[in-house]
Amino acid sequence: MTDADVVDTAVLTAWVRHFARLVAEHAEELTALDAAIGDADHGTNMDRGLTAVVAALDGEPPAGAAALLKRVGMTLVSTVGGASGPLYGTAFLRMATAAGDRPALDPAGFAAALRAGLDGVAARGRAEPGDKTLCDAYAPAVDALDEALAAGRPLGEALVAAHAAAERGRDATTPMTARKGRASYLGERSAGHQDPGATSLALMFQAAAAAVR
Amino acid sequence: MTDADVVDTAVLTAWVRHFARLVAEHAEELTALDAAIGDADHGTNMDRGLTAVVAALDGEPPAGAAALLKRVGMTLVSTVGGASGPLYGTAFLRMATAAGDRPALDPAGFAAALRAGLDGVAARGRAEPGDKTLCDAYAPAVDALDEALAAGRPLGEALVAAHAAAERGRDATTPMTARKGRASYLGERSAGHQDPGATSLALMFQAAAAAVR
Amino acid sequence: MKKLVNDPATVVADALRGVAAAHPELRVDHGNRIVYRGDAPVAGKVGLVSGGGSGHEPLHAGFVGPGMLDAACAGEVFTSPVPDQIVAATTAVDGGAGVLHIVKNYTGDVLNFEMAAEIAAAETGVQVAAVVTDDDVAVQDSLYTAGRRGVGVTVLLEKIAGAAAEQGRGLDEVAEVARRVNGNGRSMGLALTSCTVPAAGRPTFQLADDEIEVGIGIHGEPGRHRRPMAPARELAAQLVEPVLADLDFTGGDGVICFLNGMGGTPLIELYLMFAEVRALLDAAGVRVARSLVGPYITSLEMAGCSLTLLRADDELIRLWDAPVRTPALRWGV
Amino acid sequence: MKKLVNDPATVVADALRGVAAAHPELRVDHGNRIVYRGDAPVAGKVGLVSGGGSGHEPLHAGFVGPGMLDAACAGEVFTSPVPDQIVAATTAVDGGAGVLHIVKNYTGDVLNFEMAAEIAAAETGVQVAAVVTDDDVAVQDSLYTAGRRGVGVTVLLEKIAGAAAEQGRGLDEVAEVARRVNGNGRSMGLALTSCTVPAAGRPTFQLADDEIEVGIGIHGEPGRHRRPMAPARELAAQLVEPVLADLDFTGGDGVICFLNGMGGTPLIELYLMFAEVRALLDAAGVRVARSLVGPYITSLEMAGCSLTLLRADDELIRLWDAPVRTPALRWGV
Ligand SMILES: Nc1ncnc2c1ncn2[C@@H]1O[C@H](COP(=O)(O)OP(=O)(O)O)[C@@H](O)[C@H]1O
Ligand SMILES: Nc1ncnc2c1ncn2[C@@H]1O[C@H](COP(=O)(O)OP(=O)(O)O)[C@@H](O)[C@H]1O
Ligand SMILES: [Mg+2]
Ligand SMILES: [Mg+2]
Ligand SMILES: [Mg+2]
Ligand SMILES: [Mg+2]
Repeated sequence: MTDADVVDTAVLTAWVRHFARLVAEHAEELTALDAAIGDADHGTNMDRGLTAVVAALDGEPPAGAAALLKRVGMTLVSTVGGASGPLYGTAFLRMATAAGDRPALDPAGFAAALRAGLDGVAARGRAEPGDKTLCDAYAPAVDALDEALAAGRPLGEALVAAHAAAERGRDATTPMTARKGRASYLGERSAGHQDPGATSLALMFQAAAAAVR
Repeated sequence: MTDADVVDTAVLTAWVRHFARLVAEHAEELTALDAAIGDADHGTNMDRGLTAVVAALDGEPPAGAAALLKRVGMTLVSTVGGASGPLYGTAFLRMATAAGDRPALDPAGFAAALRAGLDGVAARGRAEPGDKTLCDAYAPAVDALDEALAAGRPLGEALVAAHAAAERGRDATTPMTARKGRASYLGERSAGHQDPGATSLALMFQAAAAAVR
Repeated sequence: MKKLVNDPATVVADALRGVAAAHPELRVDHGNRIVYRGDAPVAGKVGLVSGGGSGHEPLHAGFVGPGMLDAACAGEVFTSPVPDQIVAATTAVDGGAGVLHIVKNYTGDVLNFEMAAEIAAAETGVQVAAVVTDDDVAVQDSLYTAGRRGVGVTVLLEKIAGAAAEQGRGLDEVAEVARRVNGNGRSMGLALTSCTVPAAGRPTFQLADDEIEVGIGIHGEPGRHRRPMAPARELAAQLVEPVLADLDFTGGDGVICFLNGMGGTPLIELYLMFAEVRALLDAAGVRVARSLVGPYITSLEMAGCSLTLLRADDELIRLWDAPVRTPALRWGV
Repeated sequence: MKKLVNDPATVVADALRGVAAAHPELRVDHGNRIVYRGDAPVAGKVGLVSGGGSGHEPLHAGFVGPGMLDAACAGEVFTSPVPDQIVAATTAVDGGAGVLHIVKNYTGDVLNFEMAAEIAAAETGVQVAAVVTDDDVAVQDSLYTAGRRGVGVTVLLEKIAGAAAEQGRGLDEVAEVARRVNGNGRSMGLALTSCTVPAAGRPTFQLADDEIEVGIGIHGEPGRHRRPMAPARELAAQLVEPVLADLDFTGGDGVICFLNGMGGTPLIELYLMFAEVRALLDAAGVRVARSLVGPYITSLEMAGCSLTLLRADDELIRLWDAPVRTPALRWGV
């Protein structure tokens, strides 16, 4: 939407709104993935939460990046439930903390915030790479983002690379045997199915790339 | 099986055993008819009862016609349950009473016993012709039996006529709206279905015709 | 047909072993398939005997105990018990004050209990009275037919008559209270799915994915009509309206409102339906004095529910509130 | 999908209206979706808060009342409640003696209760302890995974910890009793059919007409393996054997044996299965001290059952027998 190298509340809003749209479009697919190795609600959960987030963003505009990210995180925590509520909620709350009192973020600041989000998720979920969770899409995405920015590429391009990495990470969850979350109860029967949380996480990066393009 | 004009315990035994065989063969059909306008158990009920009757007849041979018919009636009452247990049971108990202390029955005596059975069923079930019950097969059968005997035909032939009348009576239940039994709860939706009890009743006369032929 | 059974022919006997194992406070006569209250006969108390086809659990065995039934006779699935069982139960629970038979109005039940009463009169000295429940408004009442079916009110009647007997009232009085319950109770049910009788092996009727059966009984028998599936709010009206049309439930001391699950409907849906039923009753000016929500008179694994309203006076409510201690209903003790 | 609902999005809110209407002795906070015991907070008593996804009724709202829970937080169907709800419930039931959170071991439940506890610690003065149930032997336990699921033992724990709290024991003691229950309880379940999450609109998994799923949880999640349908006797062994293999249940004061229906299984089948389970336990030398048979922790309309055994000592049995007055469990009062 914007070519900005400045991630301000407008860009963040566009990002989150687009994420909400993508999740709404893919809600059935996310729920179907969750039916195979979980309890058939990931699409419904994320859609409910992001619908509430969009409504919250329609209210009084937040004062800065941190305020916006915090509002998103709190709303997710309060409306999603399940595993994804605290996890996505924590991600945005940690991004808010990382944003500090800056009204807007530069590319490195945005990348740092996203990584803080990942660290928050990993800490909250006690998940490691290879556990077949949304971390398996999130981690390669922020790695790719850092790498592209270090190589001097503009944020828009870097986020496209991050999105591609997220999708590769998402796809890589298919053969994995889950060790965390509900899918872990299936043991080896969880292998052969794509992780629903990794799938929604890739949509989050798709939305970011679209919002900053 | 026998050409006798004497209905003794051997003939009665053959009759009841053959009835049991026919019901076993038609049990699924009887239950399916009952599923349409009842509770899907008429075949199971009659089969359970007549299996018990056959077992009872395998024991100590009864002293005479009345003793045999009573044993059949008591066994049906004690093992069938549902509507058909008391009704078929009463029929045989009344036949026993009608048989009195004669060791065997002549054709008129057998016909009178069968009619006493019908009267017992009608009294116990408070059913009238046209109510869509087993009486609608039973009544024309004993009428045809009396008529054939009055016309001087031998018992075997007369029972064949009675069986044919029972089947016509059974078929005539199809268009009827039930006024008695479980099918009556369906009101007009009961029309268009053959009555299960009338169907098993026709088998009773089929067995009689076969036993006396 | 997938069912947790060993053999369709032994379902009732096998289940009664489970009842005996789970409820040491009851006594089970496996030969006669009778479940007794552990301390039966209770001297000087009117004995309450009920029974019917199996497949309606917890009815009736789940209602045996202090404050409710003294004995329940289990028939085959959906087939009334036989006179021998009923006579045995009647004799065993007589504490000298006579025995009340509680019979649902189905030809089979009526005839078998009738024969049992005749035998009891001829062969034992036990005084027997009978009350027949016929509360199902789905069935048109008429002198020339078998009349209405006995359904949900049977549960309320067994509780209330049980309390009256426990208070030491005489046979006539207990029977009178029981008849009052039946006379003031009305029910209506609907099904989302059929059930499968184990011995039959296939569903008794077939419903499309967008169809329901309205006016069903408790034996998987088809109902009065089919109609398209609809939101709970509309379905609640399908139950409430015919019940209210049949008897005036406004005024007085309010009603006992019983929303029953048919066996395969989860509690969350029952509570949801109950909210809709209550809203309609409120709108119609019917005051709910007491509520009961749950699967108490079922039809195997049928999905669906039935509504029973009982126009209650002060006395019936006191008897309803009186202590009861059975596997399925328990309070005040 | 045929369900007695108005709209998949409002199932939980609509059902809670029914709970409120049916149980005037409870208090329902519809905004926060919390069901409270009517007299909460009880001064000086440790408060018990549980909760989880909806669709498991009567768990948890049906276990709110004297002798059991003080509050139950209802999440969306199969989705844990959110921290806001849990914090609100925690604050509301604190009678000054602290609050115990009873949490089933699912990532969602654990994380939401964890965040709630953090918020409660930061923003309120309420002392909070938590106990996590993880009794499902279908899941291999490991330090490197999410561990075992919490299933049937949760019901027994809520009852027993509730009794301990009612006796006036302190938070640490109640938590210790609760952990003892969980440590001595093991469960195993099987399904004949899947369930359908209302918002998903189609069955979570598909089973052929001669197939069952063994080692299921309570969210319609697939189990550990599929196998051909078999007689109840063999299926009972599928439940009993892995439970007995995981913990020694012989000796001591016997076990509390809980056979749970998954929601769509009729009581007659549950009793039949219970008879088979009891026979196997007898053969294995396991003494059953107390029994519970019925649908208490369900998975919507799923057909199937689960077995929970709790190795009980004298004290746990006394706490089990202590009075309880909730919609779904009631005795001794
Ligand atoms: N411990 C964990 N750490 C990180 N992510 C997790 C963890 N547990 C589950 N997840 C993610 O959450 C997703 C499931 O979310 P959702 O279906 O909304 O919650 P629930 O499992 O409670 O129903 C999984 O696909 C997985 O990616
Ligand atoms: N009042 C009655 N009088 C005569 N026959 C009756 C009466 N009620 C029912 N029947 C017969 O009984 C048959 C049903 O028997 P069955 O299915 O074994 O018993 P139930 O209806 O108790 O399940 C009906 O088809 C009908 O012929
Ligand atoms: Mg899920
Ligand atoms: Mg029948
Ligand atoms: Mg029947
Ligand atoms: Mg979930």
